[in-house]
Amino acid sequence: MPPTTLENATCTFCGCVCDNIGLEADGDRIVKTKRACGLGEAWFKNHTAERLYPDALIDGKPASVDEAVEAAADYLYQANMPLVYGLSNITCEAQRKAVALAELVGGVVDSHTSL
Amino acid sequence: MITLSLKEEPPVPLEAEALSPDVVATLRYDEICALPMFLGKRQCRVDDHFVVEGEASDELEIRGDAGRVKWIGRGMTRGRLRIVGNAGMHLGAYMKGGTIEVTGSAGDWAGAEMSGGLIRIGGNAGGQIGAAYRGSRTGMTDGTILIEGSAGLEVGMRMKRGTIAIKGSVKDFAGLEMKGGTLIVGGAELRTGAWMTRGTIVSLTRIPLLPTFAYSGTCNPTFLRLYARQLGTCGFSVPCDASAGAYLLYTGDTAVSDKGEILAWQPHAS
Amino acid sequence: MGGKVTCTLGEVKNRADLIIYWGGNPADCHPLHFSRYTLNAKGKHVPQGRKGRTMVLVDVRETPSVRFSDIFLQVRPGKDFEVVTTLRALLKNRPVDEARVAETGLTLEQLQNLVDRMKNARFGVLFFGMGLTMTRGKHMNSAAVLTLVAELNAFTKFVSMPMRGHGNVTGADVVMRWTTGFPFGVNLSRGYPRFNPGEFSTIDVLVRGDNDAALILGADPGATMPQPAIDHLARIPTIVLDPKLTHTSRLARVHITTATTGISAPGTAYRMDEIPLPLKPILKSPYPTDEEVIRRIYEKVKVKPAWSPAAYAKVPCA
Amino acid sequence: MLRISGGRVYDPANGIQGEVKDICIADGRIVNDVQGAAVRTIPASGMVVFPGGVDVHTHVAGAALNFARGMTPENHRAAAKFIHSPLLRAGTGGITPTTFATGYLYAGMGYTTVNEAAVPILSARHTHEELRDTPIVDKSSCVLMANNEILLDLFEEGETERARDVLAWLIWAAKGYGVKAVNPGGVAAWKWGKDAKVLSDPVHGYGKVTPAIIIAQLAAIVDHLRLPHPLHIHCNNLGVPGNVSTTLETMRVLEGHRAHMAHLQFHAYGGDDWTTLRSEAAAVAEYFNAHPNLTADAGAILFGNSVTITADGPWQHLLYQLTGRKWGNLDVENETGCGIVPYVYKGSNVVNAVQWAVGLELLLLIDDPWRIFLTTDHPNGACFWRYPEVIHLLMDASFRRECLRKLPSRALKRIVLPDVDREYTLSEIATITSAGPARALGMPRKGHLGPGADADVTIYNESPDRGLMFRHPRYVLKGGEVVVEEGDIRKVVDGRELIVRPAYDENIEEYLRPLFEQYYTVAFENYPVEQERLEGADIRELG
Repeated sequence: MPPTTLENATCTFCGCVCDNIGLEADGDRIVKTKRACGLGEAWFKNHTAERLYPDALIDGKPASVDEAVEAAADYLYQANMPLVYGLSNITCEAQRKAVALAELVGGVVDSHTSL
Repeated sequence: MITLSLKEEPPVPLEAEALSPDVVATLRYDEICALPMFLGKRQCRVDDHFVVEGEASDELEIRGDAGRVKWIGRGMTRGRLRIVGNAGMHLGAYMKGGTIEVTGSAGDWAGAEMSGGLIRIGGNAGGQIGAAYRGSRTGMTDGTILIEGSAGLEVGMRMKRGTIAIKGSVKDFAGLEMKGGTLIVGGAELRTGAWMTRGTIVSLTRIPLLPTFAYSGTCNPTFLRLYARQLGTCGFSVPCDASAGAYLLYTGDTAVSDKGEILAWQPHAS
Repeated sequence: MGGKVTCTLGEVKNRADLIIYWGGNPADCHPLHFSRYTLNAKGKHVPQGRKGRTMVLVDVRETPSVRFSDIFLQVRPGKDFEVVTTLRALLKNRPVDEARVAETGLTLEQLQNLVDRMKNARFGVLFFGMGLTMTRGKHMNSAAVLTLVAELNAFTKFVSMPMRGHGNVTGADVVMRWTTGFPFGVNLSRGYPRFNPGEFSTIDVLVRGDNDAALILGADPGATMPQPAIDHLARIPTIVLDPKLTHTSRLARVHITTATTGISAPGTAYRMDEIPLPLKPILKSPYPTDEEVIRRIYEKVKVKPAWSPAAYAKVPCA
Repeated sequence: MLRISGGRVYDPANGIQGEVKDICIADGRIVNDVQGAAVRTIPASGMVVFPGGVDVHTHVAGAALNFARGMTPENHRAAAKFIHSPLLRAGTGGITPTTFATGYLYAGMGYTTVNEAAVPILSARHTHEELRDTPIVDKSSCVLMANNEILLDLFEEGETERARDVLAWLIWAAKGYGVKAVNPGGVAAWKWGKDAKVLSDPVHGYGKVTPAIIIAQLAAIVDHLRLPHPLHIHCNNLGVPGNVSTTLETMRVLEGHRAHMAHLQFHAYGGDDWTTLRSEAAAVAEYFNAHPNLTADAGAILFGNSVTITADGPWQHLLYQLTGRKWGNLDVENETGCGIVPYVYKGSNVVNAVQWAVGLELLLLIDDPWRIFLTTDHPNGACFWRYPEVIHLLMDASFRRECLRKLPSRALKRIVLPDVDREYTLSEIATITSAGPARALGMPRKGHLGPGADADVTIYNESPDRGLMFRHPRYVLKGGEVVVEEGDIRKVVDGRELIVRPAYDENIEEYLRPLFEQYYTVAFENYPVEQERLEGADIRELG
């Protein structure tokens, strides 16, 4: 696969959220970064698009995403007091959906801010 | 009298603001059994979790470890609420009158933003006792809270009037942004009286102080004698005998005011 | 009663002549902060860059950030609140107890000098980090610096800003505020949002064992939280969505691998000054995005009978 | 297809004033007639039919409002709760409602279009994200320009033409609809802790540029670009005793141009200080009546809790010092700023009492309802969901007198309201809440019930209690769908965004890019809001 490049990419490693990063990818890896700091470079290079992990695990055993989604939905639905936590390393779009889900399952929703 | 005996400790917090003398005073047995509560997100009935006895009374007794039962006595205005065991968070929050007695311990926010009545806690209490809820300008505006044991953070935060007396020690930020009233503690950790503008904090032992409190001499104020007499009847002893010692008076918090007072008892060297 | 006086980072770049970092180590943790936004940036009204600015660092220990600073004030651990409260009094020329000031590790003279610098700045900024917000006093330490900075505006232009860590934690605050009214720790179990830090904040909920299921997104509490909290996560059904198998994944009942935010998942992230920026993925992940997985879980729950009574019973209450 | 049958129709744009008439709807629009079995009929006899409300000036989304939400948890605790249901999202109402609640509250009151009046370009992406989560109502937004330093620098250098291209580019970058000027030059000066109080004095940091120049230039550019909405201006010296002279001077500067004067109530004060503050509504109205180039909205205040949110930073610092309460301030690089201070208007306070009267006086003394619109500058003067209270006051002089009796007598000497007997008619109410603002916003499909209009219709049970009548519409239709019935939300539709794409010279980007790299902290390419983000937006291209 030929390398692809991206200018003005946004780094979400730290709160600086630098948005002037140059990236060069080869296949399923980022091979070169421009204007990123050491932390940012490691962030970009360490997250590949390789299939390193199973799609999903249920009780430690590989499962399909469909099965895992079903199991997750059941657990959250059954719970009296579910907790939705984290939200820091996901997009705002995912955060919006997470709040909607927390509402639907009647739970607590919280981020790293509360630490 | 109505008694509610907790069947077992709820698996998640149970929100039970219906459990107050005002609500049950006029209810029949079956109506009390059917009162709504919330176990997490699920609405349930009082008799799902409690064995109910009695009806139509403004004396309510709750038995068992209700440490996970929140909002008991919320906003109550009259009657007697006795908890034989522990009580969860927000006990007697927004309370206006009547009496609450807990033989065990109580969670955070007991008596938060209360405006009258008496809360007695036999064991320890959590933080934010008699405090203002987040963002509110004013905590308790009247009434009395007596605690036999110790208490947590931010006790009496933004309180304006009323009395809190705690035999044991409290954690940081007792009397935070206090605007009036009296807070009596056995001892305290750090930052007592931080940003207080008015009111009086009395400690029965020496406590660490912020740099923004100025030493203003010793005293044995008259008003304390009145408090001592009154609290004495409840088993709280507040020293006020000039022959035994004196209070060191500090004023502050100079970051915001010089009208707040911290009094720390110092017995005479014997 | 305090509040919050802040700005976007470009204001700092274009104007700040006094930059204070408190309880943080930007040289290591936010490496490009100095060059892009603050100290070394050449700004519209600070064309000379570094030479036009003074940097003060306040921290409990010497870090690599010290060598960037003009003035380093080493405060004793756990004494930040005392120092800031003292500064508030000095700002108003109110008396403070010199001996108790000295217990903070800083002298009255040092603090008076800092107050004078702050008052005389043309445009001052105070960045505060986790060394302030996660040590004894926590939210009150933040409140203290926010209030100090608000009060400084009676003398000059001064702003403050938290040095937020984790990528899009700021976005989480922003999104929760517009959807629920509150920035974090929101309980929706009664069908509407409620907020009470200490009661609904995750560590407290977990340590007390108040929840009976958990969905963990973009976080690894299994690696960072106190042991009782981790034990509780292992006890209850925990579900993790993450691009990697995390510590939490290992104790969870369900793990779903997702595409990495900003690398293979598109969307929006907020910078620490609440400026939203687009995320443009360069790699195509074999895994679905968090957004998609959450949507699928949502849809699965949505078709189940509503757990909420159509209208909540009005609970009788005094 | 739908027929609203037998209602008394108030459609001022089409000259219909209370005629009994059917309104027909097909495919989300008003049509002349509908036939056949598939037609649903809403029997509306004995009811009053209005075009859906249009709010010309409100603050419902974006960084500033969201900042305010975070600052005031105590308000949300006390606010109306919006409980999650299979149809509705959870939320809180109150002074700064959550986005979902905002949509439900506006629709519940019969309003179907809102104009968010203050959008910084740098955080416009955020505003649009919130507007996307604001259901039912259609939305437009005004972009903050009067303290944009790139524009100010061009005005300083006399580069009018280039400024025109920059402004047009910025509107499209923000995916905005109109141009807003807030305290021209004053917010730029606030970045140095200063203000701009005199229209003819150079702005702090500039040699030539004055607030008057900024106002005149922006108004000329807006007219030149033929933006549908005229320059939307928040004058200098908001809220300050004696500011009437600044307001009148601003209006004089605007002669020969279209302009919309925002929240005029806050700009119509006489007196020298807080103790001598008095109403100058009569003087403002007199000038305004004689100058048809202007429209205005009231910015009325009502007694009770509010949160003041404005790009006017210096005013907010003053208010913080006056109230000693919380203060939020957020300066946005090169563009604008905003301040946030919670405030309580009290009937017993002479200043607040005068302010209350001024808002009503302007609405009553400005004689053309097509040029003055109902707003409270939400949430500054009062929450938008309290508009029915203002309508009641406008329609009922005896109720007004009753309220006046409760004011301190010292206030009565400083206002003219006791001498005003005018009562609004239903047709005039339809004008100030819908037809007028739609026309001022330049939205030809809004604010009327003629063929081709969007089928946004509000149907009221007629009641002598006007407050009650306007608080609880019997039906509200948005785009032909019945969204509210008997006070309950019955259906949630997505509102769409209205945006404008003015023409500009594409080469302007080559001028902007280097400036951008120097002054801003985000990449030039990441600055404009991506068009794909605004799904289903209604984009008007201007040639």
